[in-house]
Amino acid sequence: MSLSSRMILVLTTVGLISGGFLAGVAKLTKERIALNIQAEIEEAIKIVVDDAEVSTVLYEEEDLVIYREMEDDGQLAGYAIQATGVGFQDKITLMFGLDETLTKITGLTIIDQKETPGLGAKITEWVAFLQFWEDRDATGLLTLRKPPVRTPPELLATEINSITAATISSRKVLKIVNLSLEKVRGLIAEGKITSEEHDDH
Amino acid sequence: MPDSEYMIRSSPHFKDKDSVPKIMYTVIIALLPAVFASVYYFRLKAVVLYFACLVACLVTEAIFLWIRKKPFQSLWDGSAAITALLLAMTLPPDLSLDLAVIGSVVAIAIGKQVFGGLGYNIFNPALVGRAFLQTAFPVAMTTWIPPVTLHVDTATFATPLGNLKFQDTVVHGTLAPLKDLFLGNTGGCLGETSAVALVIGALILLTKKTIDWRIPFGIILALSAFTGVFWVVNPDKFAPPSFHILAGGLLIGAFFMATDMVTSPITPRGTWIYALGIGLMVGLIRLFGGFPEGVMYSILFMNTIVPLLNRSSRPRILGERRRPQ
Amino acid sequence: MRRKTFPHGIHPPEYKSLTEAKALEAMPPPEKVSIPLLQHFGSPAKPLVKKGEEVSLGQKIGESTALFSASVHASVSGKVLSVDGVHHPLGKPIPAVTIANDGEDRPAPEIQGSADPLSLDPETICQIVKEAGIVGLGGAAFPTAVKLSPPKDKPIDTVIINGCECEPVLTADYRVMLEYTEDILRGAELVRKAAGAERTIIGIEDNKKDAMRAFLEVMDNGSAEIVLLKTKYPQGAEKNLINAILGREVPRGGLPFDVGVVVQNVGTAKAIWDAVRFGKPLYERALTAAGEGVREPKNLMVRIGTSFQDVLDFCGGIEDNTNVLIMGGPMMGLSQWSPDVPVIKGTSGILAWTAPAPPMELSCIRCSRCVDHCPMRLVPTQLMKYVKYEFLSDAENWGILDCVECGSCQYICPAAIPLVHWIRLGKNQVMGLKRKKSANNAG
Amino acid sequence: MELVAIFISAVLVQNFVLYYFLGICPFLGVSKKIDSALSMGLAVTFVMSITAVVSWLINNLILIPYDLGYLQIVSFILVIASLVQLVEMFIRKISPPLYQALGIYLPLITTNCAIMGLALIAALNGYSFVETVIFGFGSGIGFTLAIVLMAGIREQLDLSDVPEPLKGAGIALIVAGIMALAFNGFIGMLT
Amino acid sequence: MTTKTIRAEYLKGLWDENPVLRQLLGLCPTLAVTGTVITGLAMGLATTFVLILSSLVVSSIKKLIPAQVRIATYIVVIASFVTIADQFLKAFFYPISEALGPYVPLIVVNCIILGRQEAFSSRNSIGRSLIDALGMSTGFLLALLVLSSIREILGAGTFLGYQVMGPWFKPWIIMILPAGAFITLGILLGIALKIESKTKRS
Amino acid sequence: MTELLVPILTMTALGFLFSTGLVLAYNKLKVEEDPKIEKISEILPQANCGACGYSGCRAFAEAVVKGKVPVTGCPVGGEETAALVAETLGVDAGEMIKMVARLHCRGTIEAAKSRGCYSGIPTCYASHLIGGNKQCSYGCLGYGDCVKVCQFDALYMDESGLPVVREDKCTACGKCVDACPRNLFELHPLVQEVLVFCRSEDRGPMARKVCKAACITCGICARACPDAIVMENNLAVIADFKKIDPDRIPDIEKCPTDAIGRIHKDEDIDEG
Ligand SMILES: Cc1cc2nc3c(=O)[nH]c(=O)nc-3n(C[C@H](O)[C@H](O)[C@H](O)COP(=O)(O)O)c2cc1C
Ligand SMILES: Cc1cc2nc3c(=O)[nH]c(=O)nc-3n(C[C@H](O)[C@H](O)[C@H](O)COP(=O)(O)O)c2cc1C
Ligand SMILES: Cc1cc2nc3c(=O)[nH]c(=O)nc-3n(C[C@H](O)[C@H](O)[C@H](O)COP(=O)(O)O)c2cc1C
Ligand SMILES: Cc1cc2nc3c(=O)[nH]c(=O)nc-3n(C[C@H](O)[C@H](O)[C@H](O)CO)c2cc1C
Ligand code: SF4
Ligand code: SF4
Ligand code: SF4
Ligand code: SF4
Ligand code: FES
Repeated sequence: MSLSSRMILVLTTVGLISGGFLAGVAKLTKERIALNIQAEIEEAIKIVVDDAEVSTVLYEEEDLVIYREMEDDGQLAGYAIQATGVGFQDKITLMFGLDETLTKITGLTIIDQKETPGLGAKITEWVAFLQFWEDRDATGLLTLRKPPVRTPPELLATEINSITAATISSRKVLKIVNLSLEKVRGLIAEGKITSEEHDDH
Repeated sequence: MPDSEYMIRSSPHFKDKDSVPKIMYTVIIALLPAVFASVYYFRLKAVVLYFACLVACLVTEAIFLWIRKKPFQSLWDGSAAITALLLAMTLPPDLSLDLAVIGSVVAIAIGKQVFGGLGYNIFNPALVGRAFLQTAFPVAMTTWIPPVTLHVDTATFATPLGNLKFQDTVVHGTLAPLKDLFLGNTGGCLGETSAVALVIGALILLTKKTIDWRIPFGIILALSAFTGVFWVVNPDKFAPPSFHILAGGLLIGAFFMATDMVTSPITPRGTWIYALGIGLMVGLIRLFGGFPEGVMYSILFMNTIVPLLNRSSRPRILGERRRPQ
Repeated sequence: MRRKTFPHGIHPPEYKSLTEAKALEAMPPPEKVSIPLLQHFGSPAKPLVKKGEEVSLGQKIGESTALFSASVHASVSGKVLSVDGVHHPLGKPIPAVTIANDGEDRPAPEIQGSADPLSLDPETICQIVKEAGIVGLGGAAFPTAVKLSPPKDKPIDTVIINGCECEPVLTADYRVMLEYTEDILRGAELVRKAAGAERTIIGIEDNKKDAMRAFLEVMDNGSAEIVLLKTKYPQGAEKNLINAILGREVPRGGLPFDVGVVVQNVGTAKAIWDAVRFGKPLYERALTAAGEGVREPKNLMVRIGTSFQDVLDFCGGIEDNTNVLIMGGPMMGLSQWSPDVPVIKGTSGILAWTAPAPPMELSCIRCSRCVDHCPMRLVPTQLMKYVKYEFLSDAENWGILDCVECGSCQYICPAAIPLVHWIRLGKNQVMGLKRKKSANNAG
Repeated sequence: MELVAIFISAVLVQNFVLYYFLGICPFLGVSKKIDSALSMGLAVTFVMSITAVVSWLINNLILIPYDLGYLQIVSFILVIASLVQLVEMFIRKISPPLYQALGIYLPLITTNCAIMGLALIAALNGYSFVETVIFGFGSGIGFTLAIVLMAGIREQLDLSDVPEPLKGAGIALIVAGIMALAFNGFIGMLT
Repeated sequence: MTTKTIRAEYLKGLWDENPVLRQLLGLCPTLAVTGTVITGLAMGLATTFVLILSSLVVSSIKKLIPAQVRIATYIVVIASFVTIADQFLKAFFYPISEALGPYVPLIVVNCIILGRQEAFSSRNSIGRSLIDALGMSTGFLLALLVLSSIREILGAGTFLGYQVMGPWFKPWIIMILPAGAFITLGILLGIALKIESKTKRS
Repeated sequence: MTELLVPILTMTALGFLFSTGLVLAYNKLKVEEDPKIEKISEILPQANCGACGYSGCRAFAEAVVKGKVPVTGCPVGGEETAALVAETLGVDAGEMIKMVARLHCRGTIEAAKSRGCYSGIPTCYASHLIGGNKQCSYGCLGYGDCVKVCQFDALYMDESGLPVVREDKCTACGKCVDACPRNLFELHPLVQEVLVFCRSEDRGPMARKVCKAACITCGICARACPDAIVMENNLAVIADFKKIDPDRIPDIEKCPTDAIGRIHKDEDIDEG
């Protein structure tokens, strides 16, 4: 056999074997991986919308997904909004909840970010940042409180807390939320989503 | 024929009296007005910081000299003392001493000695120390206190540049007054606040020709031009060049840090590019970057380019054709 | 008059006041002279005399064999003691003719002047200059005849007479200008004729205004122009001088004739006049003996071959603690380990003083002072490092061969780095590599 | 504007070497001389640009439509390996001096994580075709910038008195660290 | 070629031919994933897995492969194992896999793995290749452990997530950033060389 | 089933495509190189010292294969390497004479007077440039430029101020020969016992004045062995060492300054 055909043969065979092999492995792990990803989103939703059990995608576009959340008894629990935007370094993906009337923010959590560890990355864990997102007014523009305060009552309803040394990241999160809220309001105005209960199917 | 005692050496047999320690001590003297100014504005805190940095730098330097078996006299050549002073002058007045010490050790060890000591370092040692601290302890490094002369009673306080960036002071018309910037009656790093004291020192260096005038001139020129364009187009949004020159670390950087001979180019053409580059980058960072102040990053960044500048900007030798080939 | 100058350079203390008022004194010929057959560089002349032979003053005792060497002449009359190696100011022993002076200064019969030198044609002038063994007295001792007959495709339009004497301490050229003003002018005229140039310019530093006045006094109209130059070192280096006076730049690796110029030292001009008018070969020259180690500093007319020791003795001897002995000026002079070396044609001064311990050498702080002062616009610190860390091709690319070893960089260096020594080392190594390469290519 | 931002970010902010730690081997290995660093940088830029194109095609035309995400690694690396070998043979043919200069580092590009990282990160970020190309090219330029600056510094360090144990990779890494600090100045400039 | 004892074959990877500290291989993952000990460990183990299995495969099929497609073949083999490791992590250790980001797939281009195939497995028996792979991966793991410990302790004051420094300690955030990684590794390399030259001399 | 088939097909197709591409390119772009070059390169000591006159071992390998240099061209590898190279090329190695570097100066600190106090760059070359630090203008300057260039640790500086060759380590690479600004090293066959240890061309009296160990041109050695030793430029020169009559060596060693003689006197055979 000539060298050339041997080269082709070997590589093709190796490709074949590895393709088959990998397909097998993928088959075994695929489901779990999908579950993992699913679980991550579900967990995020649970954090931002109390009592959410069943979610349906209401609206989807690049960088913005709106879920409607039901309690297990079928009552509307609220809405969860997954949004992506630029942060200090790179993209931030976050999830925040809206109450049934789409007028109040019920909570916020960060799904994915690449901010500076130790600095901007505090947006994922800083209690005085995350927990102070509850009960924010979602009808207008939110603003950042700087320097940060210690307890939620110190904030106005239209204010969110900042993080020392991560002011910029806090501001970016705020910006993402503000932008998505605007879009949501636009969608409501267009009638694409409504705050009242819908009878799907 | 007896062994002779005459000295055998290469010409020249005359030597100018200036020496490295003399240059270094001139710089230290030129720094003193700013040191005194900072002691006036920040009192004991300033004294303690200077002292901590000086001791830490000298001890680190001594340890390295000892390890590397180099002559101990060079401890007193003044370069480590300058590094200590300049590092201290670029620290927030309220910084705790352990951080100042860490910064000093890094400045001398990582900034200078790993490259072989005086004369060989690529980056400005004091700024390496500061950049390290800035990145390692960002909160402490951006916590400011007001000078005692301001008689304000706030726990936190912001620098004029910080306010410019985060509080939109131009829009609100609350930009710090130039007079305060000039005298140093504002928040900021120890040594950067008082423009007048720095200018006095700068004049000493310029008249003694210790520093290359092109560097401060080029930096200020580029920064003024850059910020000036934006200011002229939209004075309601952008601060005037005079503010940018007097605020923050620009003056200390332009006169005392960018001019560090070891880390600046050796050729005139390279020096111009270096200086203009620093000025431009300071403008970029202040106007569009993530940080309120960019002098440190600009100088460090241009430091990395210096070797290339040196290589590519060899002066035209007398008699060399103007355009090769 | 506006003072002209060149960019860069330094201004070291001049120390000229000690001797500038002292007229040139003819030093009595010593008992014994040793005249090296090689005066500066090139290959040694072929000896024409043997041990025991009688020679007369000005008699040719060594014949130049190669283009870049010059004949040598007896500087006293008397008997040849030996033709043998003697220590030489350049360091290596070199064959020399040692003559015992009979004190008679019997001139050689062949010495004959020309009554009307200015009517001679260029070739004859060149021939006489060559016969007289004249080399440049400005320091480099380049054979003058070679300079006066440049290649045909390089027409000369200007002769510059170099009266700068930019080296500190030395004042011999200054005295020559004051005392032999007319001879210099006439010699310059001969140079101009020989080189076929149109004009003659005399360049003088502004610390020697007396010399300028002297020239102006004796000058017949328009035979030469005088240019006053800023007192600055190395104003007298020919490439910088040409640049200062004419604004021309001698190309890299080139010579003044590439830009149509011939530069001659004032002493050389005088020697040319003496040779052509009186037939006097170059067997004596003016020099300054000074420095604080010399008890009675003087300007002297000294016979070639006189030992430094004799010169210094004539100047009252040297102080006991003298530890530096220099041939030439303090900036470019060569240090001597022994006063037992003869005065050669390139000896413009003999300096002795006590030097303090050299300052501790520190590492270069890249202050770029050397760059700012190098008259050749080189980057000495980079050259030094390239040599030190053995990047010779880089050193060559950065122009190490263009260095004229003026010493400005080392003078100004605050770190006291022996820059010139490094550069000389590098030049030698680069040249060595080049020679090897061309030898390889040839072979 | 978006494209310019991607480009500048790839060059200065999310620099492959100084931010992602990719391509460190050639970054240390071929940064001793400016000339060869430049050639290496350009070679990497070239390969990166092509890789960006090809990997995008594979990812978006084959892997995603057929839900074969798990074949990303194998298929990308195959593409890259073959490409680099082609480039290598090509350079060897047309410019032996260049080949000599890059020496053993050309094959190293194959196993250079910068190239593979480029394909993966571009896929991860879900860039469009044009964005991917700009990202690939910008990252290459960023790599070139870093390696050339490093080479300049190392040429200067050749003329220095660096302590013996730190000579070579040690000091180069420390310099890279300080360079990373200096490049920090650019962050936030685009967002 | 002198044949080493099995013990020596294993031990050489720990110091004499330590892939990171001595051979300067695989520096990219070394720098990228050592911000915390746990990611460093995970990376080390994943690499070990890939290295051992691909060494086995390569040394057993070495005779079949023509030289010209050697590298390509190795790469496919390695890539397959990397994919498996990646899928496994994604499926069972999702958070760690997220933290490691693209660096798990990048094991495929880790110079250590390909380097060992080229330099060792393609020329040696299966058993020997296995020992070599084990030694190398232990060496890699060790280097990662040292670097990540320094970085996590100084950078966060923790080790494997547990607080080890007192409350007085202010974490040096720079240590978990690129700059700290480079500088720490630079200094480690210097120390390694110094130790080496000391032991060589004595 | 498609779940398995698609990936398998994809991978197979990819493998096929790229291997074909590679094969095509390989055949088109292949650069011919003599495989012997690689082989010889591997045999060579990889010192890359340049002693062979080429820029490195690989360059030498190329030259050998092209027949530009004899197989014995690598002085470092010595006979062993030459034999291996010859075997690879299928030629005859021929005989190799073991050469070694020898110093032609005995001007120790004690014997040769110093010249002033040298203050400058402490290397021989730098010192030599400005006349040197010894009164003798030919002798060893003692700063060890030769020691610094020897890659094989075959030279060290003696307390007496002269470099000493370790015969067993010297590979005759010739680096020291090139490095010495005064040309004091020369390669000689190891077996050559008698050497001239002076390079001074000064005449007797001058030479004697500056160094106790200088050749003073007395001619005793030349008279002892006129066939082998001649006087040239005031210096004894061994024109052909093979002609030295072993019996006359004691006569040669009557040299009043020890400037000629055996390298190893019977008493001092300590080395390394
Ligand atoms: C290397 C480095 C990375 C940083 N990363 C972030 C970041 O990711 N997010 C952030 O908000 N601030 C970051 N900062 C700090 C900001 O630049 C800025 O100093 C800070 O946000 C100002 O906040 P403060 O006013 O609360 O001090 C970083 C600083 C440095 C030196
Ligand atoms: C640095 C330097 C300084 C010099 N200074 C003088 C000087 O002051 N006077 C002088 O006549 N020649 C000086 N020369 C020599 C001149 O360059 C030139 O060779 C000389 O004037 C030619 O004249 P000559 O051949 O008659 O000596 C100097 C050369 C150099 C390199
Ligand atoms: C190398 C050298 C050469 C000197 N030559 C002379 C000289 O020729 N004539 C003179 O008057 N002073 C000369 N001096 C100046 C004095 O030696 C010395 O500078 C003087 O004693 C004053 O000391 P200072 O160096 O502290 O100014 C020379 C100095 C140096 C360093
Ligand atoms: C004009 C001048 C400016 C200097 N600036 C600095 C500086 O900004 N930072 C520093 O660490 N050292 C500075 N030095 C001191 C010295 O050059 C520095 O320690 C060297 O970089 C160490 O090799 C300066 C020295 C001079 C003469
Ligand atoms: S480099 Fe040469 S020409 Fe320039 S100043 Fe130094 S000695 Fe003079
Ligand atoms: S003058 Fe001296 S210290 Fe300054 S750059 Fe030149 S060599 Fe360096
Ligand atoms: S032999 Fe030559 S190189 Fe060696 S020490 Fe003596 S003079 Fe220097
Ligand atoms: S440098 Fe000289 S002593 Fe050393 S191995 Fe080469 S020839 Fe022998
Ligand atoms: S591990 Fe990244 S290039 Fe080698």
